[in-house]
Amino acid sequence: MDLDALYQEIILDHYKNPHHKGLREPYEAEVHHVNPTCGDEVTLRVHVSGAGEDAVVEDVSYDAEGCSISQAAASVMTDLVIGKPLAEAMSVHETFLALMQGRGAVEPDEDVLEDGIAFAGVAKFPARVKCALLSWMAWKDATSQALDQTATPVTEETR
Amino acid sequence: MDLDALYQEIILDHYKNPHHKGLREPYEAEVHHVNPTCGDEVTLRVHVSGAGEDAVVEDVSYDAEGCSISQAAASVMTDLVIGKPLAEAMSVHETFLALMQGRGAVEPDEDVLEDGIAFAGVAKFPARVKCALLSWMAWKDATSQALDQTATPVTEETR
Amino acid sequence: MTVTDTRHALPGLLPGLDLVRADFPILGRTVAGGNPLVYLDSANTSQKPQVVIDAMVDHLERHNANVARAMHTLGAESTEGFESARDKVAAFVNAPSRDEVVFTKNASEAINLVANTLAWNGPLQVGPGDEVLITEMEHHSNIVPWQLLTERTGATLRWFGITDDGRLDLSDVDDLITERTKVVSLTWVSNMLGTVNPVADIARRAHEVGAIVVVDGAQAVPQMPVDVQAADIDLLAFTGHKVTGPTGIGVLWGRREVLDQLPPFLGGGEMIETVTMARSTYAPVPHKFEAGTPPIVEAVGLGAAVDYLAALGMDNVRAHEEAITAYALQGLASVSGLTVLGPQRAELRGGAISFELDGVHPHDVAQVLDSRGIAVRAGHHCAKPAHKRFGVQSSTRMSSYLYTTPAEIDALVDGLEYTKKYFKVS
Amino acid sequence: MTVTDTRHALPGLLPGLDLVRADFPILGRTVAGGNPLVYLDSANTSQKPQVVIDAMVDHLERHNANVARAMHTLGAESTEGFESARDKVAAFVNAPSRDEVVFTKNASEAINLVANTLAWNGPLQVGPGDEVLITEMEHHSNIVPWQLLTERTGATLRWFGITDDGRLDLSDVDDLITERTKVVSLTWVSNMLGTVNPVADIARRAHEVGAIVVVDGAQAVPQMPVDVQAADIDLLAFTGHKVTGPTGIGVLWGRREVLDQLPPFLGGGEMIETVTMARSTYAPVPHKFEAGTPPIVEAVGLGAAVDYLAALGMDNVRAHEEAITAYALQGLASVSGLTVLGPQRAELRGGAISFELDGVHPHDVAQVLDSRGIAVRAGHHCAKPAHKRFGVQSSTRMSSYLYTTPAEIDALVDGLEYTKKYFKVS
Ligand SMILES: Cc1ncc(COP(=O)(O)O)c(C=O)c1O
Ligand SMILES: Cc1ncc(COP(=O)(O)O)c(C=O)c1O
Repeated sequence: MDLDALYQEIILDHYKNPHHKGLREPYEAEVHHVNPTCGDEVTLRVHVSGAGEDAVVEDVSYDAEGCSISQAAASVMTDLVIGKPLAEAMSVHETFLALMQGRGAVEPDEDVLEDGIAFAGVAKFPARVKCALLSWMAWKDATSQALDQTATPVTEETR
Repeated sequence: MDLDALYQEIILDHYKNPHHKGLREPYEAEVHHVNPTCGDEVTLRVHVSGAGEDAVVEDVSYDAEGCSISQAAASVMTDLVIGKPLAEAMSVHETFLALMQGRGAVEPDEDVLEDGIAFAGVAKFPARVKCALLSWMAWKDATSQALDQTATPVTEETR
Repeated sequence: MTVTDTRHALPGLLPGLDLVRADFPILGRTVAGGNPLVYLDSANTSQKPQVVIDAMVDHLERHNANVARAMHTLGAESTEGFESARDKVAAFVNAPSRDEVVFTKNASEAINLVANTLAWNGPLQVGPGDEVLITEMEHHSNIVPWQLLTERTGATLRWFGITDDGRLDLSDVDDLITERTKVVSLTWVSNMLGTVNPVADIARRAHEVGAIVVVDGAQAVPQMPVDVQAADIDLLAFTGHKVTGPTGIGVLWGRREVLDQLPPFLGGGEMIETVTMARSTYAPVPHKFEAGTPPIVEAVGLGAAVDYLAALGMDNVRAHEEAITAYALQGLASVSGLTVLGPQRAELRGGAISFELDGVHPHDVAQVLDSRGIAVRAGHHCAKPAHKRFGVQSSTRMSSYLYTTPAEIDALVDGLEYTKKYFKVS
Repeated sequence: MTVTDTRHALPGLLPGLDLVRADFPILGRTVAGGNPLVYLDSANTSQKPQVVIDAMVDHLERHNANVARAMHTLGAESTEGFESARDKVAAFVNAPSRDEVVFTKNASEAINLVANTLAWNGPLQVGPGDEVLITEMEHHSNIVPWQLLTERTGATLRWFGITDDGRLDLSDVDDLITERTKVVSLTWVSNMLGTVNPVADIARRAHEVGAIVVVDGAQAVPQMPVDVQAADIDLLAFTGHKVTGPTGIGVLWGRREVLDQLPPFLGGGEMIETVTMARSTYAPVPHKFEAGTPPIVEAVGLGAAVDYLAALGMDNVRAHEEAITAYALQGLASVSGLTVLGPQRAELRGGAISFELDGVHPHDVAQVLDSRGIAVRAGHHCAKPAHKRFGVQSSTRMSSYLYTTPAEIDALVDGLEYTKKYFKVS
């Protein structure tokens, strides 16, 4: 079992010094997600501006309790989505998801995933994939709730 | 599998020409028993006279549907208990029960069981033991109900 | 002539039947003083191929651990074995999503899960004035749960009758399927009469009035291709031990919208999202309905079993059953005093054939056959109402499966003639 | 030093421990690139001795048939295997009658059977004003069923708290056990804290007010002699896979008077006396509670498992667990930054030890240990409320069993030191 493939330096760095941590205002939606198997938890808020094709991820703030993988994943995620047009952020999410579900067979794209490529090793540890995805799932859920709340009707494509 | 050990001539005779069959009056109790696995059924009435140590099995009448073993067992049972003091009939019942549950290791006593010894072979066929006991169980149940109905208190020993 | 003799090359038999039989260790057994086993009780439970047994042994000897909760190597291997069985089962019945496959302990629990939870508060709750519709040809496992539900909630239980030739009597369908009907639950293939029911037609009618459609697939899934999407039903129950898998596992497939609307059934580990002493929230399906340690080694066995069936091809299995059933109906017709219950044409039925033999009680028939190594079932086959409909208390049932040979049917027919002689009926 | 090294000859260890280990094929496995398996997750599920696996294989290859209903040779053999498992289990917990042993799918179903049926009409029915009493140290499987029952019937759920040293807080027993208490349900041994509870004392108090006493024996039955008559309880639940048996089977033992008073749970084949379309009557216990095809091959495996344990002697198993637990508590105490949750003395506890390691999340502890072949569990162990009581979200748990060696505990302690180094906590 190659432990270092899982616990890359980048992951341990984000774990020790998480980015964008803490709950902030303003936000349109807050969600609380749990990993039922281990109890890891995340409370996450999103602040989205604009709507439809113009929607932008203004901020993602969170409070989380969990293992190194889940903590680091939350930190890397915020780096990757904050400030991006929503459509682009969603596409990064898809790329990360594909990497995680690839059982180690997917080559990570550093241009898209930046520090996220450090999670390539996690894909080989099925039990830990959920840890890496916890905050991403929370973000997706919160974003969809935030969009539901905006007055402008949301097109199917952006959801 | 020794089929003839199971289907003794005596059994087949009782099956073809059952004794004491049909429901008769008078009776103090009637019961309906079913073998849940196969659906075999017996409706059985008992007529008991006297009480306590003087109780006598005056009549046992029945209507039954089922396999050769269950039919023959009902017929043999009536031969064995009708006209006997209840305590003695119960003791015959115990002897028959012991034979049936002996997995073929119990020597049958012809003096007590008469035609009932033909069932010795049944004890080696666990699936058929229930067939042989269906009417005996019904008789025991009906008798206990009959005794409950008699005004004279029933002592523990006779039940 | 041995029971594996292939001189009878009926059209439709599985290619390489001898090799298929060699997959099943028990078929090499002798019983009753040296007679080869003629196993004609597969509707009761099927035999297991070596590949299923080996998968279970490999799991127990090398990968055993609890699932989901364990994050060590064995836990990951065990979880992989368990969850990939869910994928296989989903594919086997063409479920749109693996998450719609719930593992239960048997088909009975799968049906009870639905009937029990419909009693509780929720969008599908059944109450006074509501009706549950079943049929007179159901196995007790698809009758008693609905009796309990309707008795306990004040709803009404109704049922389709059976025609003289053993098919569902649909003449009063308009009276039976109404706005009051909340649930229609019926068997796809009868375990007593063999009848194959027009499930898709009934589902369509039921959906017109907004009822949910539960199908007992315990006999159908083993012997014919089953596609839950094509049949457009809502819930399907079946059982591992009849599809060459082990006991201790059953399957409830359900459309996600329906499963999501049912409240929890059993509470406990694995079915929760979070628990406090005051209240709990529940995991999404399928886990919501899988409280406690699931049947892990059983799922591994079931996965191997449906793989085995898929490799044979369910169309081929169905063709084999139909060929054997036709041959058996023919053979049984040659026995005087024998009456087959249910449809007389093989293409209308599955591989279970119940019959009466004049003058010999089914127990005695089964006993004599057993002395010749032939295993059939005698009794009411957990279908008392269907027996009552035909005025019989019990019957003898032969049931074939993918390993059954025509020579085994011959052995049965010979055995029945011998039975008549033994009991001195002409 | 290998993990089977016997240089540590602790008093109390099972005699012939090497030979005992040789009974378990999986213990010969290596994991994680050649490390011998150090399996310290037995409270989650136990490993299986060869004799259990062989009994199951023999059943599947030679005796497989459905039970009770089948009257042929295989059916008789299978029924014999299944029903003799009931005898063995009854003897194992000293049940007064074999008929009081109900086979379920796991411990969770056994508890749910009771909680679910108490909602329905019957002499023991629970309703508004009634109270159900549990404890804060229960496994979710002994919490959620009672939440569902009390929510659905309007009854009230109450619970014993936990003391700082991890024992039941009985200080408010007079307030908790009252005339309103209808059911007291508690675990005999905690799967998280290891605590052994004074079940007999609590049962006595509960019986004084006429409550029924349900005991979750999932952790107790595997590791100590259990005598249901001596403890004077009413119902006991446990699970096959933790007593060296297979998954897919659990046990509900109940006093006959209590079982007789509970209405049916699942409806279906085998649990009936007679069925008409209009109504059904039910078979006596245990069959009343065993709808559908039971876990047959699983019962055969469970029978072999309790025979195996009985041959080792449950007093010896308990002595072994106590010796290993004492040794482990000592070893863990040597790891700085490590805090054990629950009682600190081996004689007060079972073989599950949950702990925290400062600065490293349990997932990460388990992962690093796994890379050295050591299998432990990380998470809430299906005991969220007990974790919350101690202000922790999750913990790491090592759990030993009859095959655990002191050298395996040494490997764990070494692994924990390595973990601290890996995560750079001193
Ligand atoms: C104390 C306790 N109760 C109940 C259970 C549930 O057992 P099962 O998962 O086999 O239903 C467990 C084990 O998971 C347990 O440790
Ligand atoms: C039609 C039908 N439904 C339900 C069942 C019940 O299956 P199980 O006993 O595995 O629960 C059976 C088999 O016994 C069956 O034939």
